[in-house]
Amino acid sequence: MELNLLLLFMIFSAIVAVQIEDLLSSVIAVGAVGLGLSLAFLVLKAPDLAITQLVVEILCLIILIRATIKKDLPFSTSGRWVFNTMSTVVFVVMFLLFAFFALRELPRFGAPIMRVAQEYIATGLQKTGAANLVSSVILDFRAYDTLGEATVLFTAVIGVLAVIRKVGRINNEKS
Amino acid sequence: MSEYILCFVLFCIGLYCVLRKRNIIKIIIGLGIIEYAVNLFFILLGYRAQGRAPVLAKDQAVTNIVDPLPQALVLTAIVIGLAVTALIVAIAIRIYDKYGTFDITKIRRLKG
Amino acid sequence: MKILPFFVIIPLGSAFLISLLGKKFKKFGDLWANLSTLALFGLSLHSISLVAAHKMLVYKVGGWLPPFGICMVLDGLTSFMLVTVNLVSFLVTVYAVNYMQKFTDKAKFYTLFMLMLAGMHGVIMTGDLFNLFVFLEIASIASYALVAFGTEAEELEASFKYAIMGSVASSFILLAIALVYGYTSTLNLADISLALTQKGGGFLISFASVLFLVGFGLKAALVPFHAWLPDAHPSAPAPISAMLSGVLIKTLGIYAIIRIFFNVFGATTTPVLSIVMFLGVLSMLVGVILALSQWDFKRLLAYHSISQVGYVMLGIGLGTPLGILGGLFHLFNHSVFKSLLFLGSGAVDYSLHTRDLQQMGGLREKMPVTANTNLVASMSIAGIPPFNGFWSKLWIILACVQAYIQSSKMIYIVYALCAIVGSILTLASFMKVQKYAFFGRLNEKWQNIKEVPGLMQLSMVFLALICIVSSLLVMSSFKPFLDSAADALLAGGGYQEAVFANVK
Amino acid sequence: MKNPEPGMTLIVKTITRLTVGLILLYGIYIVLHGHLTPGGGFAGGVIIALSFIHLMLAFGKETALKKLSEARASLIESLGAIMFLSIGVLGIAGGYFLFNFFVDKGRPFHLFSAGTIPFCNIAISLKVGAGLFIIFAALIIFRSLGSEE
Repeated sequence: MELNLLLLFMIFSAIVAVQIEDLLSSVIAVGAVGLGLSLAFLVLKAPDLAITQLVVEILCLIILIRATIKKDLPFSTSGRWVFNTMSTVVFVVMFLLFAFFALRELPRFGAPIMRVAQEYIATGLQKTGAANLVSSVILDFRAYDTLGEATVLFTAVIGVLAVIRKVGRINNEKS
Repeated sequence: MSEYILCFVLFCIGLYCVLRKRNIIKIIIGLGIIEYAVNLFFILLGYRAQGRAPVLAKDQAVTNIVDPLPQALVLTAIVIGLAVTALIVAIAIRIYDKYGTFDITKIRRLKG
Repeated sequence: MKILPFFVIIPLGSAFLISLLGKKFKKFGDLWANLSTLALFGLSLHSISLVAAHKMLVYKVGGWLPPFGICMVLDGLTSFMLVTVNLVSFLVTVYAVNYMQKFTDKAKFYTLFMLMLAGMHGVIMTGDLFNLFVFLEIASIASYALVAFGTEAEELEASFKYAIMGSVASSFILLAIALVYGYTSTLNLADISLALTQKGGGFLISFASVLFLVGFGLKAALVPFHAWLPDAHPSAPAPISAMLSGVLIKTLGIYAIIRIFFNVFGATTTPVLSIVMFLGVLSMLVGVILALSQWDFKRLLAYHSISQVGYVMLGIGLGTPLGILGGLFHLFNHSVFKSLLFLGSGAVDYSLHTRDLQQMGGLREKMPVTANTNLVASMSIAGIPPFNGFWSKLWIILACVQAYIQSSKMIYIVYALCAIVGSILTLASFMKVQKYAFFGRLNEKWQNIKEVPGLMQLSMVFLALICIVSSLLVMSSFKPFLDSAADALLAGGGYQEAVFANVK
Repeated sequence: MKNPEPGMTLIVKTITRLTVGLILLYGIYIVLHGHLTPGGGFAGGVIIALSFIHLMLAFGKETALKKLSEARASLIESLGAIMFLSIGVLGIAGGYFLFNFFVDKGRPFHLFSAGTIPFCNIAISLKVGAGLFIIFAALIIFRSLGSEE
């Protein structure tokens, strides 16, 4: 029951984040959604993710606030984009309708068919020696994923440094 | 079932924000909301009623454990979301530096 | 058997090394990148012989059995894609040695290039759904940063648009993976198809396949989602737009669609194939029509990429053996001649500093090598007989006619006609390029331009040779290379038995 | 008017002097106990990066960069990445890529107990921490250049 309340809180603050005019307050509203998500992870018995989500959320907020500090111009939506709004709303409603029919076929909430996870739980401790099953899944059963993961962050760092550098092209004036 | 639907509603709010809004920072915020919704949906799939966190204690036989696999995947997805957001914010700052505005209707030097 | 993980270890290791040592030793980046791409090209040729020897190889990463750990799969289709990717990437690194002198910070360029290569190899090799998503993200993030490498205003805007549409597509793909995991609660591709055969796909699987089609369709720039490609590819530096058009949209888009829909979801029954074919024909026509009105050299080539991707999707969407063979052969050909065209446009940009066709004229005398290699590439993309483009387009059109004869549905004839019309319009568009850029009177502004440096010429000549030589693939001696790739797809559901049989 | 010395007011500085050490210690704890308690390489690495960012926000750019200059941070990051890849390649000696080779040495529930998992955790936290610090330093340095023009 409290999960539904938490989800409603997140949806409400997401709507606030989308509709509000001032940039800084919409960034704060997204922070509220992120922290609500971290609470939801706690309720859903995922402590690992709660810590990671909380900390990543703080970092995301700092980066976003850094981008909007003295740059929030008077925000004006001049022309009403009527066609654009209508097509987006129709697309979203269609998407939700199909999603509703698809979700009915999923196993009931709270009763997952743990075809592969049963093995992780049963033999996780003695095969990998790690008490934290999530760490054993991340770093041993699916270590290849985490190698890819570390590379994603490495790529993002090199990408940011490549984008941020002041002069990109040496335009030596020839002919 | 209601949790899944609410999670999809959150996804649609993020999608609406990305497709509809004209300010770059709002689009980045929409992307963040989409990533939150997808990560939440993954964990909702792995939840077990009256389940226990997947951390084994020293001398307790824990029976009803939650599914650890989606948690491992969502840990990866959270850090991917952070990496993409950081790169897009860097590009947005450079765009603001060059164009002087965050409004995508005014950033139209490319034709077509 | 042991060489499978080295397809990912070599690019990753060299990326980390180049980022570590690239600043101190100026020449280290060039040397190391060329060395590792050459080694990868050799390994991929070796992988063909491995596949010829024992049809499928499964490598258990970390020593765990497939459903519990991640496995790497090497079958006909994988080795075919590896050869295509490594051939183009080796020649592009040779080209980039000279071209990238116009940009600052070459070490970061090579690091991002090797990371994109590692991402593509990860996507091709993996036998696990979520792993495919992670490596897809690596390749995408590296390509976002590479598009914005020459930090000008247009490039930043194009890269921003590309990054936003790319991450929306990735979120759709992740949502589809979550739905499939919820339904089958396993992530290994072979295990999913096993669970689906037992459980039978309901409405959820068709909803997930629509999400996959939207996500991967956006990465492959099929028509309704092609808006980012005409901005992203021209603004990237030339070697990168050659890699993007030649290989990236194929591995992240087309390879992922055909692997998931043929081998995992068993596409032959569901209507997905007809949707794929329809999107293919749509992008074929829209791409070439939009290209006719372009005057920017690289934007014109980018629009042609969309239409040629449409040919490949039409070929593979037919599902018949000849159609798949034609589609895969066209995928290989398109990688070769499209990257040659982009390298040629980069060479023109390197010496003239402009991409506008109207200002060019009569470059043949001043830049003979670039002009001739570009001529060869334009001939093969337009489908002139002796060159490779003709054979693959012929196979696709014949496959359409064959499908019409078997099922006598009028739609296949319409598709065949669209293919022919598209080919004629492509020929017209490239005649325009040749006339304005290379033939005719030399514009007086370009009196003292000189030919591009040696290494750029070498890679362009080598690609042009491949354009001519690869039409030999039609003959029976080289055909098994293509046949093994087509059989991997035609096996469809057989993929799961082969994976479980081969895991030792 | 930019206040004379960089960083925030005195109150923030004194509190930061107290808390930065604790945050760093907590981050290192999360990394080392990654395989026993919740948290791990990623969460710990981000906490370590946050402690440096906290320092940078409170004391301004120069003092933080004295502590960990950008060149040294990118060195640490590449070393962390190579360390993780070499643990994977060492696994090949034990049979398969990323193979957990000495798993049976430690007893469960003890600090050195899960084979290569703690070392992978340390490698990842080095990488994540240094990488995120570089991203933040790059954004800050870019802004200060931007504002002076």
